[in-house]
Amino acid sequence: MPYFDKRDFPVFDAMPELVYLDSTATSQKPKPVIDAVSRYYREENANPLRGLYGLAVKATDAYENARAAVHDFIGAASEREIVFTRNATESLNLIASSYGRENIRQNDEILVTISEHHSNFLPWQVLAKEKGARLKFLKCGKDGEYTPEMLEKALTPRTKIFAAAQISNVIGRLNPIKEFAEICHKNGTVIVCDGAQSVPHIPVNVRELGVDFLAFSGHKMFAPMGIGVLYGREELLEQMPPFLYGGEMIEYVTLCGATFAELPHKFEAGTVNAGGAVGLHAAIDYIGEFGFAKLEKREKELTRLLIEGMKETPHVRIIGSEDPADHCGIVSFTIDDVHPHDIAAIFDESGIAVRAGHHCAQPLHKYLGVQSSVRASAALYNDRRDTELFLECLKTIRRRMGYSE
Amino acid sequence: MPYFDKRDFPVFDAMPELVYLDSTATSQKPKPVIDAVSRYYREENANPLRGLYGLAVKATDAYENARAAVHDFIGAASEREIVFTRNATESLNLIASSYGRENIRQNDEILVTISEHHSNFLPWQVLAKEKGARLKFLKCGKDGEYTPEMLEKALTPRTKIFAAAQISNVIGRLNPIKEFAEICHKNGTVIVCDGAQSVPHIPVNVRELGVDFLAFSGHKMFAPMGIGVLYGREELLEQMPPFLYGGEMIEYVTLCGATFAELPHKFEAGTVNAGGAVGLHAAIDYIGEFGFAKLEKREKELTRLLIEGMKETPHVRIIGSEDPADHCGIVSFTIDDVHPHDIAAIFDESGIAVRAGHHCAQPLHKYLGVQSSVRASAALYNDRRDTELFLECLKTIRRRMGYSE
Amino acid sequence: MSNFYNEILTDHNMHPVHKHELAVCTCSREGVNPSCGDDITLNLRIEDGIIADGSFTGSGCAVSQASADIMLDLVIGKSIDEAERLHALFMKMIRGEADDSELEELDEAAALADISHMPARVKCAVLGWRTLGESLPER
Amino acid sequence: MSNFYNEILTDHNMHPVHKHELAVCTCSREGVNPSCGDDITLNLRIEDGIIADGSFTGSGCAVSQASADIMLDLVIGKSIDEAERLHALFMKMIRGEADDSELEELDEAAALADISHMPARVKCAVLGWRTLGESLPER
Ligand SMILES: Cc1ncc(COP(=O)(O)O)c(C=O)c1O
Ligand SMILES: Cc1ncc(COP(=O)(O)O)c(C=O)c1O
Repeated sequence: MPYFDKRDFPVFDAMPELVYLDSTATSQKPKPVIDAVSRYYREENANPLRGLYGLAVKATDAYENARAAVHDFIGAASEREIVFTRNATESLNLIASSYGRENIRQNDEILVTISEHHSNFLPWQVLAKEKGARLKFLKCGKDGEYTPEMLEKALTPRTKIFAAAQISNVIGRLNPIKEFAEICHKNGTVIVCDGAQSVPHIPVNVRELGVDFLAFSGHKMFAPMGIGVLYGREELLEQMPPFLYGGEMIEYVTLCGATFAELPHKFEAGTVNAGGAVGLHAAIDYIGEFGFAKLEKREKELTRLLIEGMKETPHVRIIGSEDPADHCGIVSFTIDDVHPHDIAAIFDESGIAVRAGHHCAQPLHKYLGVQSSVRASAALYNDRRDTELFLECLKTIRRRMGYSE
Repeated sequence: MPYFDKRDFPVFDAMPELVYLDSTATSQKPKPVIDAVSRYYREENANPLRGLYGLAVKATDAYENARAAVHDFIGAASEREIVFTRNATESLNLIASSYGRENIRQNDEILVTISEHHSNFLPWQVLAKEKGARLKFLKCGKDGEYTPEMLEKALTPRTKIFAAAQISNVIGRLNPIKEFAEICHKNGTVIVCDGAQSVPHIPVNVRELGVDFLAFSGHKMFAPMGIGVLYGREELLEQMPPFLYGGEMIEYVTLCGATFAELPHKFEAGTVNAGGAVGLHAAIDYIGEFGFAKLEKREKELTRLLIEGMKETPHVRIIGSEDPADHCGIVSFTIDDVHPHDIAAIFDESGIAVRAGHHCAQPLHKYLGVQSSVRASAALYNDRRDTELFLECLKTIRRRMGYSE
Repeated sequence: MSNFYNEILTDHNMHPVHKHELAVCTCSREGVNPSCGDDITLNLRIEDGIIADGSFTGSGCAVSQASADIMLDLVIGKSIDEAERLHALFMKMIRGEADDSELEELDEAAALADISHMPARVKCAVLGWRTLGESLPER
Repeated sequence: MSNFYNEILTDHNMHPVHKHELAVCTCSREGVNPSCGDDITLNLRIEDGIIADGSFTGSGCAVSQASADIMLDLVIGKSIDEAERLHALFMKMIRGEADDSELEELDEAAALADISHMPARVKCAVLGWRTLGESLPER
């Protein structure tokens, strides 16, 4: 039976003193996930999908059962809507490259929020350039918020795509994606939701949200690296051309042309990552057993502790809202006069892992007028002691850099 | 200490009776590889490349050490020439998409062999269509051979790219890539080598071969799924635009443009698969300890046993050469009057895993005038008993299908 | 699974009764499995709501060929409704959900029951039946 | 590693001696670390093969700023050859290859020796030196 805390995560056996507050970059992996992947390779490994022998049937089942689990997890209408990719970045590139190239014309508009991760920003920038379309930006309010009204104002009849994270990896605030989707659809705009930071933290149901596409990464939700998901509405995926070519994504190939396999295989070129999918399946089961209710409660509590402590620390400035309720486990901040890289290095000297830099969101940092920031993020394996050690260290930083207070 | 045979591969503990002759599709994984990946997640996992804390430094080292190992393994000039991808298919798509789109013009010619795997065929077909270029085919001789003379005849001043597998996954014969590279370069043609089947079986040195690009997959060489390699000459990679966008592949991002990171990171979008890279590193070490001399000897011996037994079995027709020396562990065949899928199913009833179908090489099968074929392939974990059981079963197949002999 | 290629199957494969052209037919339809290369053309002569005659041509694995032949054995002379019902029953068996009495109704087609353990071959077993389903007039 | 931010480093960061414009300079060069956002401009006045004066401006982390200031302490008044030699020595230290007597020569710059354990920060420590290397006349 899992414990649903640090004890499930072998990295904390290897480094008992580690205070890991960088789960937004990547999560640690619980034993059930590590073991599921090993077991797959020890007992079920073969090249899935076309095998005509028992072991290949097992491998295919393992892979397709993982797809079914993802489908349940995000409430998709059909397993045909679940495409396995390498990570959220690939999922987003796939949408821009396949759906985008096919549907964006000159003078169309693509709207993205100013706080998007580069992975949900650059593919649109490149697409817009290629097509002579216009890339427009939705800017957040001073608490990092985006409202339905803001979106309504920014949409025009030419807006073909709106791309937004459900939770920004810097601001950490939950955006009203359901309302956004309604507004977009009234406007004939397709909505691409980056779920890289939401799917690991809150229950996400694509049909309730009404999004057209959702992208996320396994490695941020306790699964191994190298496996990600693209959800797309069947109707849209159906009309899209393939993304990469080769392997089981074909139907017939001749010297002068080819027809392609059915969904979702059309988008899965080359040998699939069954081991990664099995790991993702185990991660979904792990989250499922824990339950989002408890998970959210724990993360909210940790966030509250972090933010309250930060607010008591002079010279610390939180990015976005100062209300803990507006953060889903993610808090980015700066300290007056101290460079974020130095801050992270000092935390590291105390065994505390936090991230510093632009967090792949340079446009947001520019918009906020800061070069870079530090980010602390919590997951279910963090505890009160982690927040205490973090805050203790936080208070010493300016002093350790030579400032009197 | 590893044994360098079945005992190292836990799948044969789980299924002691399994006769696995489908390594060309995917290899089984030795314990050192499975353990290395687990260890990475238990002790070193973090998001590599930008981390400012100890654990992220470990993860970065694990990832970059894997790159260094690949670089040594294939004799690249610099680690900047080693790009991690998901699999050979993605590597080949990357070349076609990035190098191809940038360099192929209308009326240019792209030459591929008729036996290419769809992964080294469809990307070129798509590119040729997009650019109005011509896709031409190099046809093999009756023993599945390609000679320098054939290539010389097929090249024209317009041939910009020649794409060829070093070993076809159906024919199993070693192609004279070094000679091909020389001929191509005299002609100003870039040579793309698909090493998916050669890198696991023979020592491959990109500088000795003189190829411009080499693609291969980890999962076919004892590594986990989800990790592959693209080698490209630095000079070519340097001039190529990125493939996918987002994550650590940038330098600066602004609202209206971006500049990109140095090689090889420019081509590695999104969170990298460090766990997969660690697995590939362990696989390379495993092969290295075994040594290619012994590995080739063993595979040659198994191939000889297979082919000699096949030749003694009436109604069995080998694809390509009947000389065992012309096969690198891969033998495809048909049996008169019995459909390959039925053959594979009967083998499966005897616990023998072989592949049947078009092996992602429909153009080759069409050219050979067969719908599909059966393929048996050997790896270092196979032994004489495997070949005996295979041949025993082979002899019964026509009878079991109701034929008198 | 250890003796899937039983006599019923190999017999129908080697000596199909219904594998030939059909001089007079009211409907002819092709069915293919791209991934296997199985390809059959199913010919039916339907008169007054009855499958008066049927045949198939084409090529493919023993499973696809034998299954089509066995199917024609079963449905020739039956009403469209009855053929629909057998079609549904066969699909149920393939999903591993048919009970013994249902298997009995399927007669020789029940020889293919074990295919449910070989997902990659299900398409072959089903090809003839799927094509039949597509051939029968809508109601 | 547990006290990398020692007094030498924090002092040079908070109270840099050489962080200002340079009225008369023979060469001025920008150096950046895209991934960190560190950005310095190094100004030198070179006369008769001697670095007669130098300064820097810009912004960045404490490591990059302090390292640039310490570097200028070391090289101002030295010949170009000597500056080149110190540059090479510093790089050697960063790779973790300098011996004790070499560390001594680097004086306060040796406070940065431990950076070799923090690969992501090496660029910061090296920024000033790299820019110096690019500023010195080729020979
Ligand atoms: C010759 C050859 N090229 C390319 C591939 C594609 O490899 P992957 O499916 O790992 O991308 C294969 C494997 O199926 C192959 O045998
Ligand atoms: C909001 C957001 N989108 C996209 C990504 C990209 O995820 P990955 O690097 O796994 O592709 C990240 C993670 O860094 C993220 O936080």
